[in-house]
Amino acid sequence: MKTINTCAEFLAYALAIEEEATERYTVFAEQMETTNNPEVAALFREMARLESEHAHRLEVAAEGESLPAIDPWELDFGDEDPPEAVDYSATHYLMTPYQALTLVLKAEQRAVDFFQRVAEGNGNDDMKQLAAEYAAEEREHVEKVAKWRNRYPPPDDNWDDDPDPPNELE
Amino acid sequence: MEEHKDRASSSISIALIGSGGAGVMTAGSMLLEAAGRAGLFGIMTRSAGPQIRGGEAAAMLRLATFPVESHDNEFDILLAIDWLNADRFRAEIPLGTQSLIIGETDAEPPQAFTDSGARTLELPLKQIARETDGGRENMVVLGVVCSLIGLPLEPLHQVLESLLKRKGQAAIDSSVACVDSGAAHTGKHQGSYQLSLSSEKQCDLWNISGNEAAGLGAIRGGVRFVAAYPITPATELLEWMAPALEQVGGILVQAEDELASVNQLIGASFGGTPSLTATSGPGLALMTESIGLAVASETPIVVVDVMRGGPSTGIPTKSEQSDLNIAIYGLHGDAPHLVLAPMSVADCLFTTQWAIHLAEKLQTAAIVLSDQNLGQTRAIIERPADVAFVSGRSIQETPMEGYQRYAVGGNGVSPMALPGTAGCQYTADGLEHAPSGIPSSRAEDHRQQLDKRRDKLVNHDYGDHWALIEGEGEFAVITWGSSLAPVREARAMLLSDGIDIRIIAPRLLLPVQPERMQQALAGVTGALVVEQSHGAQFFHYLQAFYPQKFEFMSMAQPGPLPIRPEQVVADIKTRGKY
Amino acid sequence: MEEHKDRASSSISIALIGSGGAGVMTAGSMLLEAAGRAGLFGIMTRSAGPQIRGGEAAAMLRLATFPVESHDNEFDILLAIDWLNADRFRAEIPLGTQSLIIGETDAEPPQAFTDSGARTLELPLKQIARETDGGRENMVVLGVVCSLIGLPLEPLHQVLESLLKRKGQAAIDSSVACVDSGAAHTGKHQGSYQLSLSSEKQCDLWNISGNEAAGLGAIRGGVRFVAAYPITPATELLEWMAPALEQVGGILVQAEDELASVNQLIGASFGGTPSLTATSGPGLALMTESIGLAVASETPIVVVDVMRGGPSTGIPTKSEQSDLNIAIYGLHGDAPHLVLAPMSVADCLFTTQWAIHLAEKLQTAAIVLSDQNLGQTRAIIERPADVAFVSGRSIQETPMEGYQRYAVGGNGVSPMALPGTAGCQYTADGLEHAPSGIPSSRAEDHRQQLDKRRDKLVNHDYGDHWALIEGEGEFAVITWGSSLAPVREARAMLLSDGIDIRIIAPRLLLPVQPERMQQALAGVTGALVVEQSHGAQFFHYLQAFYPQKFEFMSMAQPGPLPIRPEQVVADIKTRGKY
Amino acid sequence: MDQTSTSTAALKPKDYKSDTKPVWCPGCGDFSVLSAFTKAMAAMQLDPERVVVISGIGCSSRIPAYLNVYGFHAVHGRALPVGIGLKITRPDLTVMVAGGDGDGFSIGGNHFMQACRRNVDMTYVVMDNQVYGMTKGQASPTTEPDWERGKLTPHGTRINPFYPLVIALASGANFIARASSNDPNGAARVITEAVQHPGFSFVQILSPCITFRPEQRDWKKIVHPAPVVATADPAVAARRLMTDDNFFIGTLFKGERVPFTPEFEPRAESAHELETAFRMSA
Amino acid sequence: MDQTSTSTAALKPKDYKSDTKPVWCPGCGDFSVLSAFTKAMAAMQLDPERVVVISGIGCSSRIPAYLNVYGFHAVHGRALPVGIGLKITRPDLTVMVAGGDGDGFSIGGNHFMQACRRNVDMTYVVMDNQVYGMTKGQASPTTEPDWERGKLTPHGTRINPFYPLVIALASGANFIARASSNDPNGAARVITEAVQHPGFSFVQILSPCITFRPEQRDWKKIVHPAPVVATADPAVAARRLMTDDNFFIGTLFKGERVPFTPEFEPRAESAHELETAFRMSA
Ligand SMILES: Cc1ncc(C[n+]2csc(CCOP(=O)(O)OP(=O)(O)O)c2C)c(N)n1
Ligand SMILES: Cc1ncc(C[n+]2csc(CCOP(=O)(O)OP(=O)(O)O)c2C)c(N)n1
Ligand code: SF4
Ligand code: SF4
Ligand SMILES: [Mg+2]
Ligand SMILES: [Mg+2]
Repeated sequence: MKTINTCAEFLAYALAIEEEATERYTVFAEQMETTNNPEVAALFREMARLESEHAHRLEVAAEGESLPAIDPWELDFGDEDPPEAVDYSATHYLMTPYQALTLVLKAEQRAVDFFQRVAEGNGNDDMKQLAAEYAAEEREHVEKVAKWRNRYPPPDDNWDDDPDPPNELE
Repeated sequence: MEEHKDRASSSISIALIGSGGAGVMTAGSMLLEAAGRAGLFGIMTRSAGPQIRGGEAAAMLRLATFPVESHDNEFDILLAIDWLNADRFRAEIPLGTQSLIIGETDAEPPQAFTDSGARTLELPLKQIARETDGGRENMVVLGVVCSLIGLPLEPLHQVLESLLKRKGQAAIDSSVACVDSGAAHTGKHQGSYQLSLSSEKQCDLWNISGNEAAGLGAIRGGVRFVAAYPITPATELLEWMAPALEQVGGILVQAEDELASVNQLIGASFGGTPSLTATSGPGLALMTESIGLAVASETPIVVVDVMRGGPSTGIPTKSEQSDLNIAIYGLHGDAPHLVLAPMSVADCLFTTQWAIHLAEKLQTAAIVLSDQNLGQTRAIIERPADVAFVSGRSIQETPMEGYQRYAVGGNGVSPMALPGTAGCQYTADGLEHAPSGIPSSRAEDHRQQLDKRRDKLVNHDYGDHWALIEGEGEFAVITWGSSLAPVREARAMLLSDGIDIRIIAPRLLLPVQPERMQQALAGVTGALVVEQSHGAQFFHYLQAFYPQKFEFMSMAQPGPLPIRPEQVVADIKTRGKY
Repeated sequence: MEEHKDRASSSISIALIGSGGAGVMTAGSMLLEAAGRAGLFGIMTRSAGPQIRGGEAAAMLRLATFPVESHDNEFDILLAIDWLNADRFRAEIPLGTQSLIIGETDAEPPQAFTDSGARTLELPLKQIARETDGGRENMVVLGVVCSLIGLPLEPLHQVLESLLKRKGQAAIDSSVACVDSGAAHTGKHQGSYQLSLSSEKQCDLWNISGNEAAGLGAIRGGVRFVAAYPITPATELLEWMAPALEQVGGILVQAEDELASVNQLIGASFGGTPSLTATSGPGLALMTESIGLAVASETPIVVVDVMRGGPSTGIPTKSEQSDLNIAIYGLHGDAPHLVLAPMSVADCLFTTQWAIHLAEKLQTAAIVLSDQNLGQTRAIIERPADVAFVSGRSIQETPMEGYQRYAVGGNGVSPMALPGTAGCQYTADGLEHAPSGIPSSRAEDHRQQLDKRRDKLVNHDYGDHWALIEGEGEFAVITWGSSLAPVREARAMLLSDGIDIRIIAPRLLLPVQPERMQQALAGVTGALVVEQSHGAQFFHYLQAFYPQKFEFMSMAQPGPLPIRPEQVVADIKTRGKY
Repeated sequence: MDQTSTSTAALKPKDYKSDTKPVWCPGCGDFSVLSAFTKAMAAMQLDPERVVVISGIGCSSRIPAYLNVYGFHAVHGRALPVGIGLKITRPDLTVMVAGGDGDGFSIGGNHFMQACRRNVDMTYVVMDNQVYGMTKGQASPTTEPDWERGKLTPHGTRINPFYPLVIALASGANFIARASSNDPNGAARVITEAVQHPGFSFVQILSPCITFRPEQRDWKKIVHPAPVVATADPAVAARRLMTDDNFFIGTLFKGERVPFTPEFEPRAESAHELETAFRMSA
Repeated sequence: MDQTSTSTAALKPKDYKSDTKPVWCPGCGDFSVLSAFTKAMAAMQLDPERVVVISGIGCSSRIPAYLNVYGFHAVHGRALPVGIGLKITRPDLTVMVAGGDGDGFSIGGNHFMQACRRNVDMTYVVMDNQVYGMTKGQASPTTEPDWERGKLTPHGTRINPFYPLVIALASGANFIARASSNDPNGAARVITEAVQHPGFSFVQILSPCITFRPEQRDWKKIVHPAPVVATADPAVAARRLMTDDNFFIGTLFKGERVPFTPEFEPRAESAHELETAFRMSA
């Protein structure tokens, strides 16, 4: 993982993380809406809302600062996928809330880990301080999501059983 | 009201709606199969949202004590597992005041449906399903429907048994339990749409789609080579044929595109093997140049066009009869060929088989115009009779001095030497040619070969199969293909008002049969032309080739909605001045 | 006999025959050019054996004091440099007793020609040529012809001067000498086919082929992009356009095939550039799928089909009007589009230009049906008038909130936003779509867009250009394209017998113009349909779309021979019961 | 590497998205490709109205309508010629063509080869899932010969697969790369490079069809970065392809082949000039 | 190499010629190719009635009618699929496809590539004159980019030429060779080898168009034999092609790729069997 040294750099990373998460949760919510899975759709909508709030708060925090413009592929998270971003291939139209929240949980945990790593890294102190705050905040998220997930039963074995064939279109 | 009851006792229409994963299609198929086992006739069509998976879907069934080929004017029962985006099916599922809408408890049915004045019924489908281990709502729904229409549960149990075998006994048991439980929940509605089941069972019924029927017809007709490129809604015909051909020693080749597939047919047929492909509008468009080659080189091939909504990519999953023009007139130059159209699911078998026979016999290209409606409708039908039509190509079997592949004279069909026959070597050509096959631009050769290719088709005796003719009235309805079914139902409705109309539906669209048509129209004073196209293609085709003293009237309605019998009745009543 | 003389004084038909290398084509071209410089009108067509080089060839000319568009019933002069395989042209070069056959001394003309009863003349062409250093028989022949028809040698000298410049003065001198010497050898035949040259010269004459005229019309109409694949007999149109387009900043791209070329047009047109391609039957067949895309996506394109003998590869070098069907009906689905047909060499310019204007204005695909006869005939014509038709596409020039590319309403033509226009981004689609362009399979959207695409064409006012209408009789001859010329000559012949017929030749074949046709047919009691096809395609087209109380009669003759005026006269006399 | 600042005026990936919702199956690789497109466009700060994305028919070919740029959803297999006609006549636009392996390598195979040869300055992105998704799972040219679940090829296609990178290189494409939908950021980078490189750029993106080829979910474990940097030498590129396992990710070739850029500047003609050739100087 | 004796019964090259006279220009390379065909057939003592030669449209594509075997003069660009359909259903026949560079590599380019992939046991001979002869001299895919005499490309095509051997190898052809019409005997040998080798064999024959490309008469000075013997290793063949000057003559590749030979033995079906699937067991 590339070292992150300044607050500006860190904020740029954090913003990218939140924006990516917002985008993906939005896409997933839309997916579930179009495939008639409203319960999971609502859940992803909620996540998208939370993440975009984060992003917005970051934007406010970064007001006045000139953040470096980093192309998405220049962001370096070590070997990991971007923290807080659920893999595009992970969704399924029959997925249950439990499964959705499990994905969210993993992503949030990766965010915790990332911020923690930065906080423990060797950047300047202000930045480390900021990172630690974020790590703490994300940790709260993790707990919240974990609780949230407990409200739902785990899926049964044939959760993805669809007796009908896919549609052909063109 | 009474009338409704009467109709209901012999034919019931049921729509099952639900989102992907709910299994309405499977439930529908099982219901159809069970009805068939109980000796009923029926059809099932499908509709779905634009999503590839997970979208809203509808299985639309009509079960009846008599053979049915199209949907009724209204649905009697609409049963939804969920209502998500269900209103997209509004136009496809017309309801009336006698209809019954059934949905999950506390899930309000969309106003689009309730506006019809239909009665509603709420049932705790989810809860009923949950009460059974591994239970599913779609099985509950099946039980509900059976109870409403009075279908005994036993055949359905059998269907579950055979279809769920590979899932294990537990799955069967839970499905059976759900069905039974669903059936037990209809309360006072039980039997309220009772179908009068006849006690003597139809003993030779089939459950088949038009696409499958066409495939079977092809094989019965002698086709042993298919080259094709997948395209909706023809793919299923091909998918059925791939393994089926193997059983008879034939083969299906998936080609790189339609240009390749049609030319592979020409090669195979040149070698002596009856060959066929299936496609839809865009694919047919790509094939026309080479269909012209088949015509000019007198190489038999058959192309089944399972029509969909056009133009261009159009509406691939919906039916329309708008490829009539391209099929009749779409080849460049003067290229006489065969165009045939099946008019029911069962007739897909007959017409395809006949097309192969004719193409082979007359050494030309045949286009079979099926459509999405016929092709993808699954129906319980009486086992189609075996017909004697098999490929019977005129072959030059023995060596022959001065063999001329395109010899003129006689009935225009000249014996074809197959590679391997010594002494008859020739080169087939798409250039105009002398009787030998050698290219020629002489006026006499051109005229002779043009005459030959036309006359062999025109002079053939196609017999009574050329058209279906029914009824005696002075007012005729001329229609074709899948539009025949609603027209026939319309006639039945009119008959009950004491009005008879004459129906003429040509199965053979090219070459035209002026004398036969004249005979069929004898005494007719007015005719309505019913078709599913925007441009009134069939109407203009009739004017072009069968002009009459009276003027044709046109009822042309584009897809995607099917033509309903009552629309035809209304139109006839206005135009026929009844 | 006298009649012949009269006709001869205003129109003379000459055929020059010779093997490859003899230079008859060049001689013919020079003669035509010289005639034009002398203020005459004329046409020249060609015919050749199947060999690529060295085969027998014929240049067939008709020179006249009035504009001519087709060949006469007979040729007055047949002049052969040699007679090798010349009899293959027998059918194309009809002779009469007043005709003169000229050949090399001691070279017997083929019986096929002498059977006509024509007079013969032997001339020592070879020897005359040899007398001049570097002399060639084809130049001698030119002199002979000039002398026979009384064409002054001066314009021919000028032609030689300008055309042989790059070969040097010696070549010019020897050619001039041969010409003069040939002219001196006609003896008593001098002036025996004298054309009455008018003293006032036509001052604005052009020497142009139909293919070139179409190319020029395209550029005048605004075409700046052409993508194409060569095919006989359209290639020359493209070959003319390649450098011509460069002069106006446009470009021609040679594509890998017709599928690519038509789709390149669609791309270029989507970007705002009026685009055209030219092809012939087989190429058109390959294009139909994507022409349908142009229709559905409302992207203007123009396809010129220079028709040749069909079906399949057919007779590529000969003319036929047998692509009418594919042009009118060849697209799958309901795909209303424009079909236009020029009816003379000069009209190739007008009609092509108009087609571009209409395609652009109505945002659709236009097919222009030219043919080998029009395309490859070289003619001396009056300079065609400038017309105001230029591309005038309705463009959404400014950003617009909620822009809908396929908005319905109005005249059906919805402003098109071009890439680069901010705020109007949309996706053009060949799938059926909502007004926004988003795919839709809803019945309302389908109906609306089908209506839109049809109505915008049907409701446009095409004005008087839709057809050429001539004459007053109660008997009509309805014809189209290159068949008009012999029909007009037939009318002239009939007029001299005091018979007038009415000629109706639609330039606009699609959309049909029922009201205008009804008006044109007012008072008509019988009509003969004249066309160059085997299947009577135009006849059936008329029945399909313009049914009349009276029955149409059909005179349909396939290629490769052109229709002769006297055939039309004979037919009219029989059918019109004159 | 970016010149743009993150001023509020800057366009974000989501600004390149349209309001139309994909019909794709959740989990389909194409979602990630869509995201890569928007990221690449944002990285280049392209004016949305000056970008055109053209496609054929297939699941993947639905992509234009999901972008807030100009689009053309053409017929099956013919997107490339549409793109070529557009780019030649509108060199000011950024032209991208996108679609599937069936659309591009089966019915469209010839146009692919000829477009590589013509080397017009445009970018072609193929979302390769080694199957026909839209028509329910038949084998495509890139399908392994022994895949037996294609319903038209129950014993597998038993024919040699099509190697898109090899054909692209052999035919004359000027930029050749492979990306994976598992790494949308990496795919965005490759698309960006491809657009910026002159001439015809070809990008194969491995994009699983989770419905008909669920086993492709495992691709994320199989793909691996290209061992070396892009070469400008076709021979070097060709040698690398000889050991290609079809799963390396990265840019293979950035060539120096001269793009096809004919002059195109339409003028209202001087009719006179063109007419002189026909006029008889009597 | 011949098993047949030269008894009087043996067929001579002329026995494979038909009575139809070629329309070709005297001097055209195709005459020599015609002779090579007859020699090859005689060398193999093929029964004329068991040979089928299929072509598209073009000067070269006129060849079937000049042979005393079965022939099919199909439409432009589609000869290969005709051949494939025939060979799959009539494995007993010797199927050869012949034509020009325009027919085979331009309009027919996709079928060429896909036929190589499919690797059906047949032989494809392209008479390459780097021009469209039949339509009077336009550039073809193999034309040099700077040839300025094509009337549709007055400044040259300015696009990368098509390399038939490279595409054949990349796509999966099992036999690849180049011959020259200047050496009809050599060409006959190559054709013989090609026919005898299993799978899809591709032979490019340099065959000048003396009418539209008179400079090709010089080819006879330029062609030169391949320096080495044919390889069975695609990688070796590919390396050799990297230094190909397009004028080496000889067999490049004789592969061991498995031909596509599906079972085909038509039987009158037992209708019963196929029907069971539909029958309701009431
Ligand atoms: C001329 C024509 N032939 C066939 C089809 C049917 N068709 C639509 S998409 C498709 C294949 C799609 O496969 P691919 O390009 O790989 O896209 P994917 O769905 O896998 O993304 C086919 C055969 C068509 N629309 N048009
Ligand atoms: C669909 C179609 N497009 C175009 C043509 C016109 N055409 C005939 S032959 C030919 C090219 C021939 O070139 P090639 O294959 O190289 O053969 P050659 O004459 O050089 O031997 C073309 C374009 C045609 N016959 N059909
Ligand atoms: S069918 Fe396959 S390719 Fe199509 S959307 Fe679904 S997962 Fe994607
Ligand atoms: S034009 Fe060229 S290719 Fe055709 S026959 Fe003449 S020399 Fe041969
Ligand atoms: Mg795919
Ligand atoms: Mg060639």
